[in-house]
Amino acid sequence: MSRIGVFVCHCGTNLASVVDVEKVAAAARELPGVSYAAEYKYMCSEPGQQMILDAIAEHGLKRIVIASCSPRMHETTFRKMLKKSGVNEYLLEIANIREQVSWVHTDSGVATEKAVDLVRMAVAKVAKDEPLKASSIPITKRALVVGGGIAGIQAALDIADAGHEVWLLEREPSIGGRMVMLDKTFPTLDCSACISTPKMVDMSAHPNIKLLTSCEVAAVRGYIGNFTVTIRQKAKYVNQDICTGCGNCEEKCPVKVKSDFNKGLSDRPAIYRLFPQAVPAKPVIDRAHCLKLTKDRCGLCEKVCPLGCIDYADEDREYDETFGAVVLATGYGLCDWTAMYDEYGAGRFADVIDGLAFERLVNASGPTEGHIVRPSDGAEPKTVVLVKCVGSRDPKKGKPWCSRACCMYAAKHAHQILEKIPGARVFVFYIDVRTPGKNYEEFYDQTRKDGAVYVRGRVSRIYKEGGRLICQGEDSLLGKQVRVAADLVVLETAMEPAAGARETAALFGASADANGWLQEAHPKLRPVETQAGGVFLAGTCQGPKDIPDTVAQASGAAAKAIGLLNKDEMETSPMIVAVDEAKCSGCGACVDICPFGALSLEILTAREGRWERAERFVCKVNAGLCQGCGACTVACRTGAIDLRGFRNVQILEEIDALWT
Amino acid sequence: MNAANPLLPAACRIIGITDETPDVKTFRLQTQGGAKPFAPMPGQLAMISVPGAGEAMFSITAQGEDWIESSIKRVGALTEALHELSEGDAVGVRGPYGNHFPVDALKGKDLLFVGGGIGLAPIRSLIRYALEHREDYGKLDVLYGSRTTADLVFKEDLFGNWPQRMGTHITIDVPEDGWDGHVGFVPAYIEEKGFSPKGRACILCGPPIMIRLSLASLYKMGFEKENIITTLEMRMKCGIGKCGRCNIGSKYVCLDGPVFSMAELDELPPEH
Amino acid sequence: MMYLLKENFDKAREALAGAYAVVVPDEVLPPKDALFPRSETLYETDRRTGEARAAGAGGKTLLFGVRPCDARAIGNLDAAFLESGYVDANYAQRRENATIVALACAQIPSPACFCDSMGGSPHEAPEADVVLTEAADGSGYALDFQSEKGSAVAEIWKAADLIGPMPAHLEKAPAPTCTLKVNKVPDLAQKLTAAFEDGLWERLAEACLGCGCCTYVCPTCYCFDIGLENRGGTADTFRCWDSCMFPGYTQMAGGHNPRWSKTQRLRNRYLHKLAYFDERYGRTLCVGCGRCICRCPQGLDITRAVEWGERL
Amino acid sequence: MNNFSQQQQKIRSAASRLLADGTVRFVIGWAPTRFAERTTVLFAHTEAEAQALVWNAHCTAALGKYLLDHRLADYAVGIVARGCESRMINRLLTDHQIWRERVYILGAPCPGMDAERCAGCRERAPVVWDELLWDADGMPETGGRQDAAPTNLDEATIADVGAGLALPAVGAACSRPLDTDTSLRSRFFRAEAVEGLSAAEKFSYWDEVYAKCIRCYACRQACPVCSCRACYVDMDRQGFQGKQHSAADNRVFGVTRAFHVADRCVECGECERVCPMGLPILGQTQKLIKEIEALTGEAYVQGMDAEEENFLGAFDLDDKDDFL
Amino acid sequence: MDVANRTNTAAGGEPKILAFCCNWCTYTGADLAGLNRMKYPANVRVVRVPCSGRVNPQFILRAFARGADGVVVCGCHPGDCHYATGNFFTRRRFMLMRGLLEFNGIDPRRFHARWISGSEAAKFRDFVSEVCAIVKGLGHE
Repeated sequence: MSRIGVFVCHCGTNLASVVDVEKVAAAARELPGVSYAAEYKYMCSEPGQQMILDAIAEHGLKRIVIASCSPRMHETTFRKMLKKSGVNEYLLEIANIREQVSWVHTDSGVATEKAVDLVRMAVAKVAKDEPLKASSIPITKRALVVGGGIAGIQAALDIADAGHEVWLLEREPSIGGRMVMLDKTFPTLDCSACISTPKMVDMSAHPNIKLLTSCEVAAVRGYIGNFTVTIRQKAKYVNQDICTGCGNCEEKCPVKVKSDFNKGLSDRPAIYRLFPQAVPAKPVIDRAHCLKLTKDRCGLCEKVCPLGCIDYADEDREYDETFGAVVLATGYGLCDWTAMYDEYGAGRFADVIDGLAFERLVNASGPTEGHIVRPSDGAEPKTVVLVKCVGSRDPKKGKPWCSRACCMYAAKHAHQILEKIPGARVFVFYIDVRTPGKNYEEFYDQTRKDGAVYVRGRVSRIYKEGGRLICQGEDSLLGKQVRVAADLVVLETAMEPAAGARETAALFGASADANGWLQEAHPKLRPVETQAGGVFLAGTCQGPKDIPDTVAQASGAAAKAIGLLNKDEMETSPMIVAVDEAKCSGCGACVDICPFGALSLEILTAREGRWERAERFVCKVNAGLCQGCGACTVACRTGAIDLRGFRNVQILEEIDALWT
Repeated sequence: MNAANPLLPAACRIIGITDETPDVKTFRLQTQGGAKPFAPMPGQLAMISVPGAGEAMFSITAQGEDWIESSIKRVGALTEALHELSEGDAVGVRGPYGNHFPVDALKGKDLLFVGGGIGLAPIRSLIRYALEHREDYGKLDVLYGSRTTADLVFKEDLFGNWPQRMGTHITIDVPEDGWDGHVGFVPAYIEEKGFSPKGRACILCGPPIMIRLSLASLYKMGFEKENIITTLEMRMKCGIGKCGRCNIGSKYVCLDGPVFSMAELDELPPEH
Repeated sequence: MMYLLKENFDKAREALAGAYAVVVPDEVLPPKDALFPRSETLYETDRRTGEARAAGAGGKTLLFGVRPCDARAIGNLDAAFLESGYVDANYAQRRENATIVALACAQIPSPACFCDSMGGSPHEAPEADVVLTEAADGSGYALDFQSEKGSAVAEIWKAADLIGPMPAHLEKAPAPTCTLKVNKVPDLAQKLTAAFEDGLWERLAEACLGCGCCTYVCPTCYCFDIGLENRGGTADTFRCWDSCMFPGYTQMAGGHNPRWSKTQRLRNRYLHKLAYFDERYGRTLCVGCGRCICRCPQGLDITRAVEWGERL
Repeated sequence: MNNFSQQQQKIRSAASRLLADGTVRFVIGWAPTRFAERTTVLFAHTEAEAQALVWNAHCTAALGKYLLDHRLADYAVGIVARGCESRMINRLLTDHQIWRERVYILGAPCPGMDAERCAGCRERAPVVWDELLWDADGMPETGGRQDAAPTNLDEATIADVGAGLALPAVGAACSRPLDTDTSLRSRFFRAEAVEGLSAAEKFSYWDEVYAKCIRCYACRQACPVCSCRACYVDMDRQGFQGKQHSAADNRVFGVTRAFHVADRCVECGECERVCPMGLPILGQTQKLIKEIEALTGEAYVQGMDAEEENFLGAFDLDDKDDFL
Repeated sequence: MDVANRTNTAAGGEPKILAFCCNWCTYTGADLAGLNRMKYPANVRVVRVPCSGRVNPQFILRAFARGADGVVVCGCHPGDCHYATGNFFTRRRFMLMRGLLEFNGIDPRRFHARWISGSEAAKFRDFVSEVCAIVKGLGHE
């Protein structure tokens, strides 16, 4: 006999008014394994709990069934109670005879019969319960932030300010991301660089922050509290410890490459820094274009460097570091409109540019020192067309989503053109104007008052006629075709997840949605967490956002990370899967199922039969990643992988108990 | 044994449980009517069942006026169910099965009992028999080893009852705080003790590796195969030589065993 | 000698249906199922008290048309279950209640038959209560009533006026001979057990799939497992056929398995059939029915072991 | 011209070569038995034994499952592989049961040997091999043996050299006679035969089938997809299935077995071929593949390469769920 | 799986329907039905599982073999799984299993599955009532 105790609750009259609780207790007494059964007014009350504890002591009970309200209500209560007894808190089952019996059925006979059945099922299950023990894992008090844009910077600063060590990893040679490319930010029109570069400097100076540029995540092992991350440091060829950033090398370098940072509107040398205020403010060599590295010629930079920083033999290195929490802030890119919109010239017209290129044009530290000119001939454009929703909200050709920030930066662009080019005319083609932010609608209003002409409709075609760009489209408010002869066309293109974001997230066990945006754990209630414990999301990697939302989310992610890092150790649920390696045939069917990447195949070498060192695959469970859904158990035909607390045999016993 | 149906268990209950080690418990069993289920000879087996969980074969380690005892290690589902039982709980018992230690043939000999881990369980029945029939046997020695002190079974006998009545030599595999007895493996300890094979029989039981090495030691010391006796373990279902699985060649361990001398085992295929 | 006309054959069977549950053996399976069922409840246990109540083991049955080899196999089962050591209660009850009507083989049923090489004969079934042997002219069957149970059958047939004395001019057809001949090997059991460690066992087992086919179709395989099924407050203890070809058969709870390899299991099965049973009960277990050869999906053949033994 | 004889010679020479140069420990193929219309499986360990390998219309047993016996081995194994064997090998590779470099595959395009088992087979030429022994071209698409020449009984004697035995030859086969019609039938012929029945008819159809089942597990043992180290059915303690036999229990086994191979079945038909009771259990697995194809709207053919996605190990966001 | 002989209704009793409900959605929905004092037939017995992905189709076979009159599996709506993707696997498994059951002559009207969220108490009530009505209508075949 298993020495099971059954305790039937009256729940005041909630239960007892419909269910004959005495009959339920009497029936329980007759069940195999049950050595004691009692009923009481309120089991969850202090005296009720004491009664159970006394019965455990008096009758030597080893397993407990409580017939009461839903386990979602008081399972935790009763588990806590059992901690005070000698009975393991997982040798407990609850028969839900309130929510699923007395509250939904009226006939006392039928309800009592069902209650007895539910108790019988619980008794059958509890007899197969195993004692479980929650384990705790120590937490490495260090965070990794992946991505050095404004989201990553903000998250890193917040975590560092809370007193935790942070490593920030950026794949470009400088942090700063997209925000430093911008000229001014809406709706306040403060200088983007002026507000972001001080933060970058704070970063580099912060005692708790270690900055890793030109780095990538190569591999990740472990889980919440202890991620072992393999960091790949790409070769910079410039000794960053010695270099003072004097710039001699950049001046002398004979190579000219189109600057990505300036969207191809200017050139940069092969030894370069991303932009003048780059952090770290030291150049790196672009190995694809350096003459020395590609053709073993030149070597000028080495000659002019006063400190001998140049090291052509530098190589990529990989090393492991452990982190307790991870913030993913991989940011966004702009969609490649040239591949989607042949009707806009597909890149054949130099004067059709995207929004970021315009930001560089209008930026005082940009290639034109802030003069808005046509890339084709350097002339000042008099008529500018801004086209919104290029790639956004266009499931057929582009992306289905709204990129959120375009309405506002288009208004800002219009404002800047009107301000900088006297007499300029600005036409904005739009589908809708969405301005849901503080002071946004006011800004948009002002732009229109300043003279921007808003045309509702998509531009259907852009073509050249007499040196000008003709934008043709339908004004859907007028209901007729319109044409604008423009000197410059700015396409406000869609944001899309940064290249490689999905793959990087996958390394950490986080997933991306169908569109490639990283998936939050819950769209409403857990917006900065991911399915992977200890991995948080900041900024546009999760979906299109403007700067204030990005910064707010970054602080949110940081708060989550700080909360985790403040703990010394973490308790993990013991109700997770376990593998019986003797039975596991290593087929890997379970591995495919796990949404958390908690399962993997490893080679086991052991003596077996006549083979001294037989190699075979077995499944290993990463206890830190398993969340206990049990979906894998069904894939395992052998039953080698089973879910503790809901093992096959427990559920089967429950089923059997109903029909005997 | 139910004469009409040897597969039918007698309804019994547990009248005492002793925790021997973290995974070994000794169960004292009695019929529901308060009688001894049967009177086994030392070395014989009993099929013990847990109602609703199944049955398995165990050696009987001791018996009294109105009880038998079996010491059971937790290794599988059935033994797990057994370990969960409490005093007063119902079990089924059938038996006794198998042959027994050759108590008559051993008369007049010195006896050396060598056990390892739970292997002392079957031997204990013979030790108790020999102590009860003390005048029939010569010098008695027990040499017993386990991994740690926590794994020593029958501590009451090992440290209480036996030392006064026979040579008692206990060893553990690795040193341990608070243990001032012998440390080392059983085979080495046998050699160290240098028991003379003359007029002495050795009763040996324990894990396979210990048996193998102990045999080597005993042979080296000059023990004859006829004078080394062991008990075998096989998967059993019926206990009455029908179901087939416990055969070694044409012998059934449940009928012709579990007690064999090394000389007898030499005659059988090496399949145990 | 009594005689049954061929045209009365079916009537003869039907006439027995009142007094017995008549079982006509399946064309694939041997008739052992009727005496030693695939699955039978041994006893029921009250899960609270541990009280066990034996389950019954059937009423009067009659096995109609048993092949002589299978009748001989029943003799072997009797030896194992009844005649040596403990008496198996369920088998004893079913056997006591069973009447065996054998049908001597007029033709050899299968090219894999080799009963006459194993000491049997297609025409002899001393273990049967009644033996039907075809007359030389094929008109009917000569009847041998070999026991009291057989006489009871004779009474029923007489009462139904189905049988009469065998006409003087008729005689039993001569026994056919099996096409598959296996030489009688003196001391086969000793030779094979002596070759226990020979590498050839492994070669014999290579093609074995490890399915239990041969054991389930064998008229003399009687290994069983005992299991349990809970039904609420009671637990049914049942036994069912088991197969020594399955690794789980000898797998112990602690993990050790004395016959972990396919080779060991095949060797044990062959030796049980050809040596071990003989050593214990004084008769060769294999009766040469040929079923295991026919039904083995991979073409394994136990007579290869016999032939091999011949050359040892 | 006797294609079988020529092809048999190719098998023998290739096997001899592999054994001679030590590429493999042995080559798995077929050998004759003492029954003219039956073959057995031979593990040829020597060149002499390789000369005992045969290739004829009675080579019905599939060989792929034997690789599992050697899955832990550190040596390479040679195997004659037809379409079905090659798909078994891919299946075992997908399930991480064998190492590709330890299997040397002698590809043997096959005309279809067994009317029952091969009737629905579309892949009679191997899909993976190390060496293709003869061209698959000219294989009749609709199946049908080119020549069903009985095994030369002299070869039986040679084969037994391998096992150290010499057996006198007797009679023909004693198992069910080979159906000579191996023409191609519908891929799901067995399932379709049942689908037309009413629910009650289906129930009694399977009741009859499973009343005969003796739970010998030959279907499982022969199945290349059943590669579990321990079968659920052998672990009665675990609770999914007890060991008692009854039509109902046997049916649970039958349905469970089918479901366990559901999305991985390579349609070799071995389960049905080896059944000693001759039960038409191929219908169960055929039905599942048919269902998968109906649900996805795409062809579902397993064993075509070694890195396959299993239907039950994946999902589409817009999978059908018309009864959910 | 011997539905014809073993079902409860066959013995003249009320049918029993076994329901596997995932902890996060349907079980919560069922609790909510209770909280709202909705009424539905008492024939259903709920087995709580963490996720519908935990429900092994063999459980369904077992229930039918033991004599269940009906079996239902309920979980979160696709995309709402607490464990992200568990119910996507549930969906494939049971779409397949249903076909196999039907092929084996088990009346598909005895086996149902439904996505029911934690807030869909009424849907739970309606679904349970509907299945009860269907199963009662089937009675003893």
